[in-house]
Amino acid sequence: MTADLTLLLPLAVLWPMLLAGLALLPGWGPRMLMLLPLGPLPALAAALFAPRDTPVALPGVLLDGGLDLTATGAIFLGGAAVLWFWAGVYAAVYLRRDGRPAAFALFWNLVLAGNLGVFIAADIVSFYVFFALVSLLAYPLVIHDRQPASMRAGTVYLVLAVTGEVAILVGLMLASFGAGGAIGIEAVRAGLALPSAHPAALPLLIVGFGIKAGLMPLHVWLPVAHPAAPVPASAVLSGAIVKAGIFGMVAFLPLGTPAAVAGNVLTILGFSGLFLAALLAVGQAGAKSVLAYSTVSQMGLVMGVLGVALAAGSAPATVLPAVALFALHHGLAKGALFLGVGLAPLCGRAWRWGLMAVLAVLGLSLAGMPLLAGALVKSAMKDPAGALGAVLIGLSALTTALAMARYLAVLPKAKPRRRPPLLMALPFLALAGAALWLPWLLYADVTGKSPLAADLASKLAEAWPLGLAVLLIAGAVAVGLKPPALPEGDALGPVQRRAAALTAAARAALRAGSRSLRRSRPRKQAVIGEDLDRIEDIFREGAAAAILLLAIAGAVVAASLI
Amino acid sequence: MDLPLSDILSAGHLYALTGAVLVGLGLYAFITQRHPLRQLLAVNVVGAGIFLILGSLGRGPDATDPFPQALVITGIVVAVALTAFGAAMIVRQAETRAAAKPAADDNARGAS
Amino acid sequence: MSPLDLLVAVPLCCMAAALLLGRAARGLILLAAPLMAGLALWLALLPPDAAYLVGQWELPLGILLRADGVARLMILATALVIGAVGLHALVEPPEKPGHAAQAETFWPLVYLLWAGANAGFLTTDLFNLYVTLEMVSLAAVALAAMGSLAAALRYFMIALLGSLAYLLGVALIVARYDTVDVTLLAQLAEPDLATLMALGLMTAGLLIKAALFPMHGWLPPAHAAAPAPASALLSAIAVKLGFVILVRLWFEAFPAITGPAALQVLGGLGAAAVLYGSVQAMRQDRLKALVAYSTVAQVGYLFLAFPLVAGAIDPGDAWAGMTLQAVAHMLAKAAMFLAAGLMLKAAAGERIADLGGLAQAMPLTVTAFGLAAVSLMGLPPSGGFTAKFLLLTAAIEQGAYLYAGVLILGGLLAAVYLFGALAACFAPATTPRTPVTGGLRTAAPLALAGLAIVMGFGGTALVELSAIAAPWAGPALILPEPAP
Amino acid sequence: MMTFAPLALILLPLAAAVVSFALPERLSAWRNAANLGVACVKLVVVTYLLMQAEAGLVFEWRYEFLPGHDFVLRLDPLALLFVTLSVFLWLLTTIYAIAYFDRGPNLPRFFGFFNLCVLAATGVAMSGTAITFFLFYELLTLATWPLVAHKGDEKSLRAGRIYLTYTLAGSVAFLAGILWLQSLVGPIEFATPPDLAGVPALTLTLIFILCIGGLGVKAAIFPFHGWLPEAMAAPAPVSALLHAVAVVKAGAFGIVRMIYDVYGIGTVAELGLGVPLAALASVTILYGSVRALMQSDLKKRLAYSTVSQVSYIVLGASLIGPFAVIGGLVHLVHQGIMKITLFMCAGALANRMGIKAIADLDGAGRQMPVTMAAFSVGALGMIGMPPVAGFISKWYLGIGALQSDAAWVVAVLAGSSLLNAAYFLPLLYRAWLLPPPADRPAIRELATTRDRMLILPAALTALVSLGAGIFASLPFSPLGWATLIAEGGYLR
Amino acid sequence: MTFAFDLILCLMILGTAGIALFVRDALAAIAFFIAFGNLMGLTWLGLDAVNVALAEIAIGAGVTGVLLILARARLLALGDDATCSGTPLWLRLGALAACAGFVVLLAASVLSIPPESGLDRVVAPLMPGLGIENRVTGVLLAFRAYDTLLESFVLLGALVAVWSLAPAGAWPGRPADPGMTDAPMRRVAGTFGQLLLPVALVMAAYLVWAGSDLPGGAFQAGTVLAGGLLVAAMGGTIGLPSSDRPLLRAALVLGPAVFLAIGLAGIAAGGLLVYPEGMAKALIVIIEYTLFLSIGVTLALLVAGPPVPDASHPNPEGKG
Repeated sequence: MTADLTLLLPLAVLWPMLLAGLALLPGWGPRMLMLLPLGPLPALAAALFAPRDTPVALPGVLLDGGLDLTATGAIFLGGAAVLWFWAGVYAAVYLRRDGRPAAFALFWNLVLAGNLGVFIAADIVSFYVFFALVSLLAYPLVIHDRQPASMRAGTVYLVLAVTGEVAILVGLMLASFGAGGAIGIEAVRAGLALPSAHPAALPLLIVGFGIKAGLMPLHVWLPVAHPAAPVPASAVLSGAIVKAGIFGMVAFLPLGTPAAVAGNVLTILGFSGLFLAALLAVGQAGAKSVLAYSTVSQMGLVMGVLGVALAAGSAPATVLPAVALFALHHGLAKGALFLGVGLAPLCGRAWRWGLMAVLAVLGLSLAGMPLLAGALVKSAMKDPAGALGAVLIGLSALTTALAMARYLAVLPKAKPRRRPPLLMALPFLALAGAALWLPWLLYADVTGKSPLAADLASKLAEAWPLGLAVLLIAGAVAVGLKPPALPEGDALGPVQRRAAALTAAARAALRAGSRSLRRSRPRKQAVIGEDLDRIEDIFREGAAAAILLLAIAGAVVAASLI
Repeated sequence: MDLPLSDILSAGHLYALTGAVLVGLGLYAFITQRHPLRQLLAVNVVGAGIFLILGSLGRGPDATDPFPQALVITGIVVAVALTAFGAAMIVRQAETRAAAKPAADDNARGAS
Repeated sequence: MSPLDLLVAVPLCCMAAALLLGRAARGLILLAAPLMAGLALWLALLPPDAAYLVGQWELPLGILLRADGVARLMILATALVIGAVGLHALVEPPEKPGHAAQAETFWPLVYLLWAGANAGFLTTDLFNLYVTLEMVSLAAVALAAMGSLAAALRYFMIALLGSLAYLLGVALIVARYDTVDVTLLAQLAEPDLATLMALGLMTAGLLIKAALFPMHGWLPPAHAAAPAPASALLSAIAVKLGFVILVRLWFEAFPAITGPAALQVLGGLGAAAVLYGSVQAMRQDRLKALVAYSTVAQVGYLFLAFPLVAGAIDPGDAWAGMTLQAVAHMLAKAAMFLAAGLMLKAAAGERIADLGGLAQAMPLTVTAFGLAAVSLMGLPPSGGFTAKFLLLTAAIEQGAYLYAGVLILGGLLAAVYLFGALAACFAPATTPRTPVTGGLRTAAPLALAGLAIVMGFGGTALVELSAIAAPWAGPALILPEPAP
Repeated sequence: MMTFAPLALILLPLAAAVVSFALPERLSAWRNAANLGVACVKLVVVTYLLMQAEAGLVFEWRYEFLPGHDFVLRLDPLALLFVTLSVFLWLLTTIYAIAYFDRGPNLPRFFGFFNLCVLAATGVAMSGTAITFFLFYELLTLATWPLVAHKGDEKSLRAGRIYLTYTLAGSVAFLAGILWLQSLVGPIEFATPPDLAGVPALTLTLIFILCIGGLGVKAAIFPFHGWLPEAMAAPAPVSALLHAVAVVKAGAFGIVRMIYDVYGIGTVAELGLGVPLAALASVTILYGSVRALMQSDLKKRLAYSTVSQVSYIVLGASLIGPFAVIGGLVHLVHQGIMKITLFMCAGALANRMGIKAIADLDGAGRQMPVTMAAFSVGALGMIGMPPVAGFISKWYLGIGALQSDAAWVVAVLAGSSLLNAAYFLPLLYRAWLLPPPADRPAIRELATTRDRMLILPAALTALVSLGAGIFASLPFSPLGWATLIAEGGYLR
Repeated sequence: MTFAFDLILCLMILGTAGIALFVRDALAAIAFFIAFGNLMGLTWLGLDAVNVALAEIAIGAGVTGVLLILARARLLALGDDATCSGTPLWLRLGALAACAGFVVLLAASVLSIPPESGLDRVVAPLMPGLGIENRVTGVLLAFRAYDTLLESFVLLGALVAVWSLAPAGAWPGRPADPGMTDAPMRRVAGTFGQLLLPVALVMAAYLVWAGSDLPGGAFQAGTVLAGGLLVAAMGGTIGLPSSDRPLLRAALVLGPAVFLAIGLAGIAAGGLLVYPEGMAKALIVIIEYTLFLSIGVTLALLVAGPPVPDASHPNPEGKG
């Protein structure tokens, strides 16, 4: 029986691939769009029922790879499956008039397969394959509507994704080598902890996963790419795909062995991202951009905590459950928030108020409003985050709340008298519900603590930054203060312009160089040619032959006499 | 009348030396002469010199070796055969040139 | 009955018959070609000690004919080349248009050349070699004169000079040793002035005949101007006789008195010839001049081999390399000239640039040219490659890196100019082509080039053949008992 | 009887060549049939041989072509790897070429030389001695030249000339090298590596440089790569063949033979020759990629990509570590499959829609989706994107480099991957995402048999390159075979 | 003959040779060359080599001289006087140095070889087997008959080569008329020719016959015959035949062919050119007679030169 259930793992990835293949069949595109929700179901089943830590070997595939579901992976997998499912339902409606349903279905399912695969890969090669799948094939989703902004976003996304891929590949190679050529993830992670590990391995992995997860200076793709995609795609991008990067860190960071440098750097970058990104979010004009920056911020929190744990050498067991839980909550909540953006134009009047209410609750949850799921997962994070980290997490409620307020403020205006279709509202509500409920449900299982054990009063007291935020927002609204307008992707624009100028200069220099090389060839051939002709004319004379004859005869004689 | 030279230089050697000088003379003429007919003549002189060396060095005190004599006769016949061919070629070349020249002159005149 | 005499007698009979038959003599080649090929094959299969005293007169006086490996290979190649060229000339008139005299005299001259070459390859008698040399020279000059009289006259004069130098050397040898037989001289020779002088003179004279740089001046104009079948015979056979006689002199008659320095003189000239001939060939814009200069370069290899043969501990490889180079060049160059003749005729021009479109119009002829080029360049699989390979091996084994370098460089240069010509055939045609193809016309060059290639597959057999009665292989020839 | 199996692999294409040369154009159907038939028969023979080889049998055919120098055809696992690759790809390329040319001029010539190329490539693979190798290596040069110059226009002739200049210079260097070595240690048999103990290190180094330099020309190692982009003037099937199987591979294959079967790992390491060669290969990888980036012609870009990719094989061979060897060997196959996909697609694009410049690619994906899908798979594989086969090669190379204490190579691999992405992804972008120009007529991609023959081979190789990646650890996968070779021969 | 005679003869030879080589006028040069040839003949007599002396005078001086005169005359008619042309001084000096050095070396080599008739000892005991007396003939037609056989074909080949030079439209045809342009002279020559031809025939036949035992032989005799034929042709007594006359061809080929046939017949007796015991003399005589006939005709035609276009059909390439 167990054996049968382990087969859910390969099924979890093969099933979406099969669906993707079906999308290739001529004329099946629209049909496959309707079937999008089917994709993550085996994964959901696997997350629920598949045995933990029971590897499934897949002989002959890749480098004899395998799949394995860890406890942490199961949370990621389950969360992702739920998000993908509801986003799929949403997409089936949202995109029903889309011009390229087949392409969307194809890549949706492929990315889904990759995303799920990342969480259950047992060896680094499979992991890398799935990671590349989710990373690169998300590109078509980003540019699905082919708007110029989307295309630009897609290019940025692709450049950073490929860079990240390469960093991860090299990092994995170094790590695998350090582990004696092993390819099992556990073994590789253990190898990274060894003193003999290559010093570049860990930084490269952090950079690679950091790009995917939006680590602060590498996050630039995220705020441009997430808003560019269609709403359901944005939801999964921000909610699930980003988690692939987080999961990469979860899987490979050698927790339990202090790694001061890497850990501290990751801490600093993560926490600075937590605050900076949130502040940048406040400056955004589009709701999706705000959410994207918010994702960067939230992921910064996770990575900051991971950094602290890494530097301190905390045992994985003390960190990973909290991270998983946090990721679960964030993924579902962020998914719901994105779907909300798509719903907003469709909700007139009462519907809008309802929508706003749910969104506000979600926002507050993200910010860490006590009693909501967000506060729960944040409190779980505070343990491994260390003293300073805990303070920072607490403070982040302020910035997050500001960002969420901004989100609500810039939410698209509704057209009058519209009511959302059921199949779009339902996913939204379901996700919101799951985001608020699932952490409560799983908290005890995962962390081994009761969610209600903590003192409520102290929690409320810790929520002062949130209160401050409410005051600030109220004040700002009262005075009519407007946040500064910041471009999507902050530093991206200037960097791109500089790069373009540099490339042009290099091209010009190269061209000039090659031209000067080509010019300086002397033309002496003709002169030599004439000389050769003259020599040949001499040889043709009988007199020359006679003299040469004497000379050669003499030479032979002389040479023989030597 | 016997010159003292005869003590150190037998008749055979004397003719052989003459042959050697003839070869040298002929070669010199071959190099410095331009006209093919004169070169042909020079070659014949060289040949005669060679035959002379060949024959005279077979001149023993009592008899002359028949072997080199036979070779010389063969050589003379080959030489005359080649000379005839050479002379014919020289004449033919002159004829061809002479035939080509008036035509060229005509062309030149026509052009001017 | 022995092929040793028939190989000379049959072409002489053919020459006489050709004179008697007049214009009908053309068809004689149909009989002569297979007959001679058969005889040559018979010769090749004779026991290793096959030898023959003409008229059964004993040695110091008589003339010894002997079939060593070099002779066997050269005669076989000669039979193939003349046979093919003759069959080709049967359908492709060798004369200038309108020259009926050339059409008729071509055949007796070819047979004279054939007899002379065969006689020269077989004999060990230096004076007899002189006569054969003149037979070949006479026929060669006359054939060359069918193209350009001026070039032929120059050739004639220079060749005459060479003959005389050789004859002078022979005269000194006769006087000094009372014999002109190579096998006897091998035992008698002493390094005194007269002998060295004789060797020097004969060598210099023969180098003219073999057209080794810097005595090659006569060759390019004569070979380039002659009608294609004549050029083929000249380049393939006429120059080889001088080479074979030099081999007899340096390795059979006088190996004891030729010092390494003297060998280096020849080797150095050979190397210079390879480079000079190649460079000149590259500069030609007329196809046949290019092919003619290629002969200058190819001849260089033959002499470059001299120090390699002499310097080798086991000279078998270098010897075979030298011999096979001569054979491969015969086949390939004859094929190339025949093909070039057809190509130029079709192109109605003589420049390389006129060849455009021929690869399409007459692919088989261009193939023949290409295969011949492969052998000349020394690319595998071909006789040229086998030869160069053996020489290169020998050069490297002896540490003669200069020669090795020249061997390599020469192949490259050959590739440059020959592929240049070949590539021109692939260019689009500027004017419509009237291909000259069909039957024996194309088959002859193709067969010769094919043979040059096939040689590359029979390396071992050819090496063994070349080693038969070779001077380095063991004791001198055991003379046959005279008839009682 | 099976001793003649290697010979049969040589004679079969020879027969096809003769038939192709001999049959006049109006009998082109017969010629096509003969070509395909022979290719299929060869595939059968090779399959049989593979099964035999799995059982450990090694076939050998020997003939003394010069005294002391044997002509040896030997089918060891390494040979079989290359033979299998060439035979398989040749079948596809033949199908492709038949469709590509349809009724062009000079086809008897083309197919004749085409088959001679197979012959030579197969021979290169099966060569058991250095001299045999050289023979086929040179034959390959010659047989390829008419193909490169096939079109006969100014550009093709120039390309042919440059091609010859490079390759002939290379092969004489190689010849000089092996002859030098032979003069010191006697005939070189790959099966029994020569004893180099008595040879001075400097001499060995010089010989190594000569040989690798000579082979490096065909393998297009910087700075000997100049001919390859020029050779793009040739028709697409030729480019496909040159790049994927025949010419560049022969060079790379030769380098593998030199390092492992002539010098031996120990000697190369002792002489310190591996690292400089690896460095040169690395330079080539990066240089080729950078140059590819600068090209505006599709085939030229692919050509520079080949320059870069083939050096992976050399890199693997020169790193001298178990994983690196496997990586190099497996890339020999993977690169072949992927590159032939790319070239066949490029040819199909040019043939069907006249697309030559990269700028013309706009919208090609919409008009020829199957072709472009295959192209995309090939391109992603080149980048090293899993699960396409190229990734497996890179993986092994990377680990191998680390095993050999050459971590810098990993940086090279990374840089190259980035550059590959930089020059391939824009192509995909254009083809899939930009609209086709308005004046380009719409076509039906797979309308006729000829269209299918033109496009489906590429689709098949694309699938194979996917399969080779996904199922890399199956015993008969390229990786499995390369591992077998490495374990059997080089990792003792 | 004394040494002084030898010395003077040698000096005269060198003198005439020098004049022949370097005199400006071509006719004078040829005249001195003929004189030089005759002096050479004397030398050969002095060396006791009568056979060679005959050959030298008849062929070396006679035929070659006539050849050169005829060629010079034809060149003159074309406006080419074949005079010495000036060559640069440096070339002369260089050539002089080279030739002088060469002569010194050659002289030293020559002097290092003692003159002796080494092979005479080998030849002498073999002569009785042949049945003839003249050792030179023995060498020519027995011991080294192979050389002579080939040589006879060389001569034939030379004629073929000369014929191959015939201009377009001249084939088949007659050689240019060597006849005297001056009518009285022509008549003299004609009369002389009528007389000389039979005399020459008889004399030649004798020379051949004598050749077996006394000095003489086919070549010398052939030359005499050629001389007679030429003089007769000059006088118009006989016309030179057209090159395609079967009889002419037969006459040309006869000697070499018979020689070759006898040589091949020798294969039956043991090998090429083996004369069966006792038949040597007879065979040699047969060879000599046929050869003499062919040589005579060949030499005469060689001197006459290639066929020219028929006067009745003017040819643009003909003589001007």
